[in-house]
Amino acid sequence: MVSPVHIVSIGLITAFLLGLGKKSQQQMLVFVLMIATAAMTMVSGSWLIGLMTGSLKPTDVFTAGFKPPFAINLRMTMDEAVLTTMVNVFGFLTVIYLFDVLKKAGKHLLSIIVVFLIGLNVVVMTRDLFNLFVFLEITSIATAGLVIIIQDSKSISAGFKFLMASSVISGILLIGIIFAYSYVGNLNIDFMTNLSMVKGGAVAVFLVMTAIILESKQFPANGWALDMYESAHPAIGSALSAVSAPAILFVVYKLMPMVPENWHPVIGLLGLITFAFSNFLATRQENIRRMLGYSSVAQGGLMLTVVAMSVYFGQSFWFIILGFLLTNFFAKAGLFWLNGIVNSDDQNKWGILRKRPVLFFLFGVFVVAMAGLPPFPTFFAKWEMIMQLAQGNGWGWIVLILLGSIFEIAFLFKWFGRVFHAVKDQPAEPVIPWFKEFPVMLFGAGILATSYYFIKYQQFDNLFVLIPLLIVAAFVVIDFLPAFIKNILLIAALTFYGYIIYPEIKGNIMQLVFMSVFLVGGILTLIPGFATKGTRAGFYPFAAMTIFGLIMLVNPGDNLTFFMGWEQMALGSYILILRGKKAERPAQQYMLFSAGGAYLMLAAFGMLPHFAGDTFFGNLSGLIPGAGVVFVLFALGFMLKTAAIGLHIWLPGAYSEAEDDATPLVSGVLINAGVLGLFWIVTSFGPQQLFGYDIFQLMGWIGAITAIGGNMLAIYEEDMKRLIAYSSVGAMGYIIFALSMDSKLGLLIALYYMVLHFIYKTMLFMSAAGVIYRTKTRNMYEMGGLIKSMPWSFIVVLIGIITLAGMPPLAGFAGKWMFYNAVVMKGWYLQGTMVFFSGIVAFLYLYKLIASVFLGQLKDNHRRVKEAPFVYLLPQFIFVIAIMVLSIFPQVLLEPLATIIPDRVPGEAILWDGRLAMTSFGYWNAFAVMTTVIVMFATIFLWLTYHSRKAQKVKQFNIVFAAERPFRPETTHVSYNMFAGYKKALGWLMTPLATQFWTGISDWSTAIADKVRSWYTGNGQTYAMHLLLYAFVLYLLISGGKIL
Amino acid sequence: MEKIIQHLQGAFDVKAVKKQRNDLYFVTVGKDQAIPAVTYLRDAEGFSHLVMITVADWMEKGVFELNYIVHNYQLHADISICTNIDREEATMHSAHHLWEQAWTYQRELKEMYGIEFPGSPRVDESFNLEGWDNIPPMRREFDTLKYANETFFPRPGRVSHDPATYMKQKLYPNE
Amino acid sequence: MSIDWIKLLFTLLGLFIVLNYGLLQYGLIRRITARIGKRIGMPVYQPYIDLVKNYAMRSQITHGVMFYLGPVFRLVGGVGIFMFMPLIYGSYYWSNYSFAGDVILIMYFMFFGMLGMALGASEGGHPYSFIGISRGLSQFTTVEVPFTLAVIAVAVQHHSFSLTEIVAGQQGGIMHWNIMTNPFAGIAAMLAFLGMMMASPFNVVQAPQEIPIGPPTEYHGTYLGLLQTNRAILYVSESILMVNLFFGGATNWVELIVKSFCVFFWPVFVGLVFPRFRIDQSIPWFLKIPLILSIIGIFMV
Amino acid sequence: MEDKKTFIDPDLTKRTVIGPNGEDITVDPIQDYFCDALPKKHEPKRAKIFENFFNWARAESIWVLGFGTGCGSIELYPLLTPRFDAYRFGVQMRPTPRQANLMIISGYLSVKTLKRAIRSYEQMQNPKFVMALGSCTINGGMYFDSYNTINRLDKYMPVDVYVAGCMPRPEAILAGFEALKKRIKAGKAEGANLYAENFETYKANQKKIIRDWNMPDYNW
Repeated sequence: MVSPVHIVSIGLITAFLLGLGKKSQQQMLVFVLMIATAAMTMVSGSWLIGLMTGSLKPTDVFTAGFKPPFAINLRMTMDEAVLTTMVNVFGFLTVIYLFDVLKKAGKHLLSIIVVFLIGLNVVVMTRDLFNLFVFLEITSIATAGLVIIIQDSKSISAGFKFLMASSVISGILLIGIIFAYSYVGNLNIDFMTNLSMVKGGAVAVFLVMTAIILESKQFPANGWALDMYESAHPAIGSALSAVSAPAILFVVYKLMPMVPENWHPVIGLLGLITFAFSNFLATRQENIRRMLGYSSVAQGGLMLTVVAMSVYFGQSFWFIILGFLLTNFFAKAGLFWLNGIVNSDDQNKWGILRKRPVLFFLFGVFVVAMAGLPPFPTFFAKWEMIMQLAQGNGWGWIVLILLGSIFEIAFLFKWFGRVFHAVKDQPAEPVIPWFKEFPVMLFGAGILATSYYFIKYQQFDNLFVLIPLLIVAAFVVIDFLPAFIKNILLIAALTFYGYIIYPEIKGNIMQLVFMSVFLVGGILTLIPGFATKGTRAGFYPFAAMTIFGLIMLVNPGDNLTFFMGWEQMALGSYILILRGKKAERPAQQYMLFSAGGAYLMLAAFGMLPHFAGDTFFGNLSGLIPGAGVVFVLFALGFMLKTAAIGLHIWLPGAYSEAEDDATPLVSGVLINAGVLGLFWIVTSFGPQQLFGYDIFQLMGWIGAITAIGGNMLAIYEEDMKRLIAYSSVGAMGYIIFALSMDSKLGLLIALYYMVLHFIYKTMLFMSAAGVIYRTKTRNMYEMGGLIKSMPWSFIVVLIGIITLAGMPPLAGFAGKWMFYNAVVMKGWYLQGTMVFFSGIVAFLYLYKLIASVFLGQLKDNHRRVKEAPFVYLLPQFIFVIAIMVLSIFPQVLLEPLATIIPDRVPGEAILWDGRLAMTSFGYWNAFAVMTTVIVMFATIFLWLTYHSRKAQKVKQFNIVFAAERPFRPETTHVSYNMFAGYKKALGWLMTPLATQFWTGISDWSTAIADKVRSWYTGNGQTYAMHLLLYAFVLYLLISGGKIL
Repeated sequence: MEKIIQHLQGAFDVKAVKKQRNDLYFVTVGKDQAIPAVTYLRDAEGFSHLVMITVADWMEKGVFELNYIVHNYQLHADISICTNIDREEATMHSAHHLWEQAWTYQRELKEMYGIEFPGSPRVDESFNLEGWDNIPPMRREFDTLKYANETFFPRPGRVSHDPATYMKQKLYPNE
Repeated sequence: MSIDWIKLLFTLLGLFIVLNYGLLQYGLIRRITARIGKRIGMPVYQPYIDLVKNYAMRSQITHGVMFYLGPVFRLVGGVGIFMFMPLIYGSYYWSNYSFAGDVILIMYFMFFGMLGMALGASEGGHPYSFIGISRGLSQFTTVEVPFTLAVIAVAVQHHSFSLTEIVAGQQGGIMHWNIMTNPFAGIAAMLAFLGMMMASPFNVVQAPQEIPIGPPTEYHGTYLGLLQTNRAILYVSESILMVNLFFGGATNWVELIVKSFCVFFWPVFVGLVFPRFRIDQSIPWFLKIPLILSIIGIFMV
Repeated sequence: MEDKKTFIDPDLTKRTVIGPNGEDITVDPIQDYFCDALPKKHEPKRAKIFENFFNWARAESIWVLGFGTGCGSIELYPLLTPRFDAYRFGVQMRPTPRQANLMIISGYLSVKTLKRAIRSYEQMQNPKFVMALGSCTINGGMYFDSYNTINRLDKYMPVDVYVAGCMPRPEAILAGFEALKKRIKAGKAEGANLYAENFETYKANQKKIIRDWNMPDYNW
């Protein structure tokens, strides 16, 4: 078996060979280098495989024949194997990637690369402190050499700053080593574990540790590193971020044993601070390379934390660290390389990636992986980490992590959205040589493979997690097919999935209801997709992702699956929204808000075990005392999704800017996820107190205010889709209110309205989509009189609004009726009346919607408009039929729903006697009402038709116009600002407090970020002083002011 | 008041000045000096209000006499700048740049007398008479009775009386 | 479900009675209004003639299907309210199809008529229709708030949404009437009633002399006939609703007619005394005194 | 005297607009905005008894279109005052021609107003009646030689009742109502049908004096 020392020896030999080579043979030399790196990879790779399979034992290599501590020894165990393999593979790929650069550059550069690799390898493997120091120095010098391969002033100054910094650091390190030697008498790490016990040894440990920590570029003493990232060639940047940072961290890991226990938290905290703050600063960063630099630093900090707390994390340490390490390795390197390919730090220039689907896809993968969304390793690692920390009540740590993560998501997805919408007119087809694409693709494959193994490792329920993920992956693969084929495939897949899932959940009506809402909703909302031409690239994978994410929510498994589904759904819908034309900002908002909600939930999941042990939050006993905080966190998380007032500002933009036929999916269907969550926590936690105040009471008010606010805002919208979106806010408020009543009837109303809202809102959005599809406008005042040309859509909207308004005899009235009973039983008169008021306010915008679009004066340019396509109408009419059935036989839905509600919930339930629904307040018979109304209607209608059978049909301008005649349809159609009087009277209710608040937050944070960034002056001396200050502060922190 | 008239006489060649009352003068100037005179009165003498623009049709002289009557709020006095324009090619400078409302008068004059006001906005649109396609009805050569008889079906047997004599023979037949 | 034909017969009879009563009442009101204006006024039976005249119009025009359906919706709304309202307390046959929970049903049937009318009128495409409707709906939103609170108060007081039971709870002398037992709710409801009847202070919806007659500008002939029929039925039904809710219902026709007539008179008198509110005046008005009163009323029970 | 001009109305000329899918759409206002059907004669009910009953109803509920022309309109308002109180006779004012039965041309009618009057008259529904006040509508009265007031109303729309006078006082107008009622009850007030039958004649007369006829032939 090849001894690991040969990694070094190969390197050295190559270096010599390169030295011999002539300038003319540059290209040949590059190939030599390639082979060498390949060989080094082989060696470490063989060890890796060997150790994995167990055919090899971990070994030490003794250089001078003596045993340590009298000689330097290189160790090769699993850890080293992994790291060296990473290093060497990376080296190999870097050489390939830099092929063109290396061909031109002198041969010294080649040898620098070799030296760099050797240095890292040894740094990883060596167990000798001084040897470590030496090779750290070698690496630093090599790094400096690499940084300045771009011969511009920026990079040179950066390299110089780096040298200054590393000299300071190495000074500290050297002193530390000297102390250590003087105390222990040898330099082998394994013999120093008790160093801190020795009197004064602590100082030595402190110095060594400080040096290494500084080397790992912790905030805020890392200005030099950032400048380096910013100015160095992307490939070098990737090397720094992907391999040298892990190597340093591994050194930390190696040294941890000799660090006293009580220092661990301090170091960990330092890492977290770095994580949080670097991400925070990155949010303001426009320059890509610097942004990536910040992000690398942040990841380094996170990993430092993990390493520092390795003892604490116990056996889940490996899982966590690998998750972060590998993601950072693949994704960060990939992003840097892409930066090299795009060859610009201007975010808008990245539009050329849109021309290369594969590269763009990988770009997306890397971004998502960095952001820690499923199904990528960071997601699981982060989850595990939070869980572990929560067990130790490390709330402050969790807060830091979550803050950092949300900032991370903020800038990553700002970038992604910008690139997604970047102007297409780029310098035509970019020529990208294979040796630049190849490494990126390889790493893309790498990260996908890693995440596959991580998911395998989790041992999810295959049916609910693995199959969906595979289907999504399949749709990624077949994305080149034409749209209608994919549409058929996806619908088929969903149908088949429903077929196989049905027996699983037959027993559980709760699941059945939600599953059918999600599945049926998914299928029906896909049908209009048949009207779109072309391949519609990138739509179906994420539609599938969204729907299956929703489906994951339904299964009763563990919290992780739920959370994973939640995140997937968020991600998928984010992309769906982002696809809209003007959707960049709305989508960004949506992502931020849903991420915020998700992290609140994550924290809640962390806290949950303290109250409920390790059970799924959905099926708790229902009586968890004193879990108020958890409940509030959950509630906030879900109410973000249901857009409760104040948290609603993302909704209108997101819903209205999404593609017209995707809107029903992301609104009507998706929003129910929030309802599902709320229903679960309400039923499974039971009444909760927060500071002695009943949370349900609070939620009730929130719901009422949301209902009014949403509807009020809807009145003044001129944009069709925004109007409907706001009305969703209103409906959600209604549901929140009903849930918070926490009575049998209330929960029943909530569920009933969930289904009903799903039906009519999807319906309305679809017919809106149909109208927009034909008229190419969303402003209602530009339409009018469309009833003549699209009668079917009109009927759908009519049914929809009658249901929404809850008028008898249609199904909506059932909800209203139960609502009154529930309110009166509960005794929440004021809130109840507010909700009722909102219900009447709904009339205003409903009337505006139907009247100014379908009635009134037909506009000139819509004279030839045809009825919406059949594929739009078909699902709508399926919904209409559903509504009709529910209107005549509400019990078919209400009775099963009633069985979902657990018995512990107080309050009386509805009794059914045939078609008669009874409460103690009264009873009501949908069937009777329906028949009566139909009979009356028919009678009067016939009477009228008999009477005016000879009526003369007239056209739109045959109206009495004060003895004049109308001039233009535009001047005769009253639609714009229809409710001016209402605005004059109650407009003050609509002051956009929420928007002001959130804009305030964002402005404020950006301002702070700007202030903090000014700390990085870009001046070498200042940086050096930062380092010393840092060391000093660290000393104070650790020693608490005493002599160690 | 006298002073103002003298100023006018100094500034423009005034053909005739007719004193109606102490606070109402009729000053006749040449066609091209009418508008400058009005402008002068408005800007220099504070006659800030355009009372009206009216015209008298002197068929015998073959002229239209335009009157621009302006009012001074301080003096409570009016001055009418009169000018004669040829009846055949009746054209006058527009005054709408002085007073917004002037173009309404001019539009009316165009319709009723066929006086052209080049540059006056909307001057060609019909004002009172929608779709009038005859010679302008206020010109005295237009025979309105003839026109009415051949346009609106006159009811046969309609007679007109001189009110005085008719009343006399109705009320006091025996006088 | 088995249909009780006799009851159906009685219901239709009741409908007929109410229709005539409504027409006469309207004529009478007009007559009284005239008297207040020192006029003699139209004959009491004038509404009948108008109705016949409108149904007898020879020619008609239509703007489209929804224009057609508007009056139908409206009349269904009116008749529906009547159908689900118990007329005479204690009489099986005169209680129409009123089953418990009907207060809610009735309140929502008002919307039914309104919405239908709104849509029909707007297909006429007349700007005044749009303006009138937008005003009407705006005003209606705030009218309903105090009214609903009052109704809820009554319902809570009698622990039922059933008019029959609410009436039953008020039997036995004037002191048991809800207007006495819960005056705040009663007054609030009566104030809201003004808005519901769209009489003078709050008649900006139809606003004669301003937007000629608002929504029904385009309606004529049979359509108008239907609307008039509806008005006759609806106004009476609404006043009967008030009677049932707050004035102890009625045990026989005479009592019913007397009471409902008095109730109906309240908006008429107010209308004769007060000038018209603008829409942005009337909306806040309902959210002030009536709302406060109704809130007090709801917390009194 | 120059030759006949042609009058073009910018709102009624053909225009081309761009449809949502970029197609050109030509709009001919008169064709597309207005119904071009001509009025039909509506036969009275076969059964005399019904017709008489309906006629009685029509006579007893006369809804007047609030349309005032000339000086006479000022004489209408006293009708509603306590002194004359036309309500007694079932006379009511309606603001919209759709619902009105009776059109009162109250005094001289200039050509410009005639156009509006015709439009409103045609928007009223059959049966509809016309009552003309004052000598101006009968024979032009003191405006007999004016260049833009008509002389005889009955050339332009079928008049049921003329009320002479300059102006007729409210009492006279009330008498006019009575006369009209008699006429209606006698079934002679078939103005609408008359108008439909001699439509061409009326139209010709109207178009003769309304030179810029910028509306469809019949305003439904």
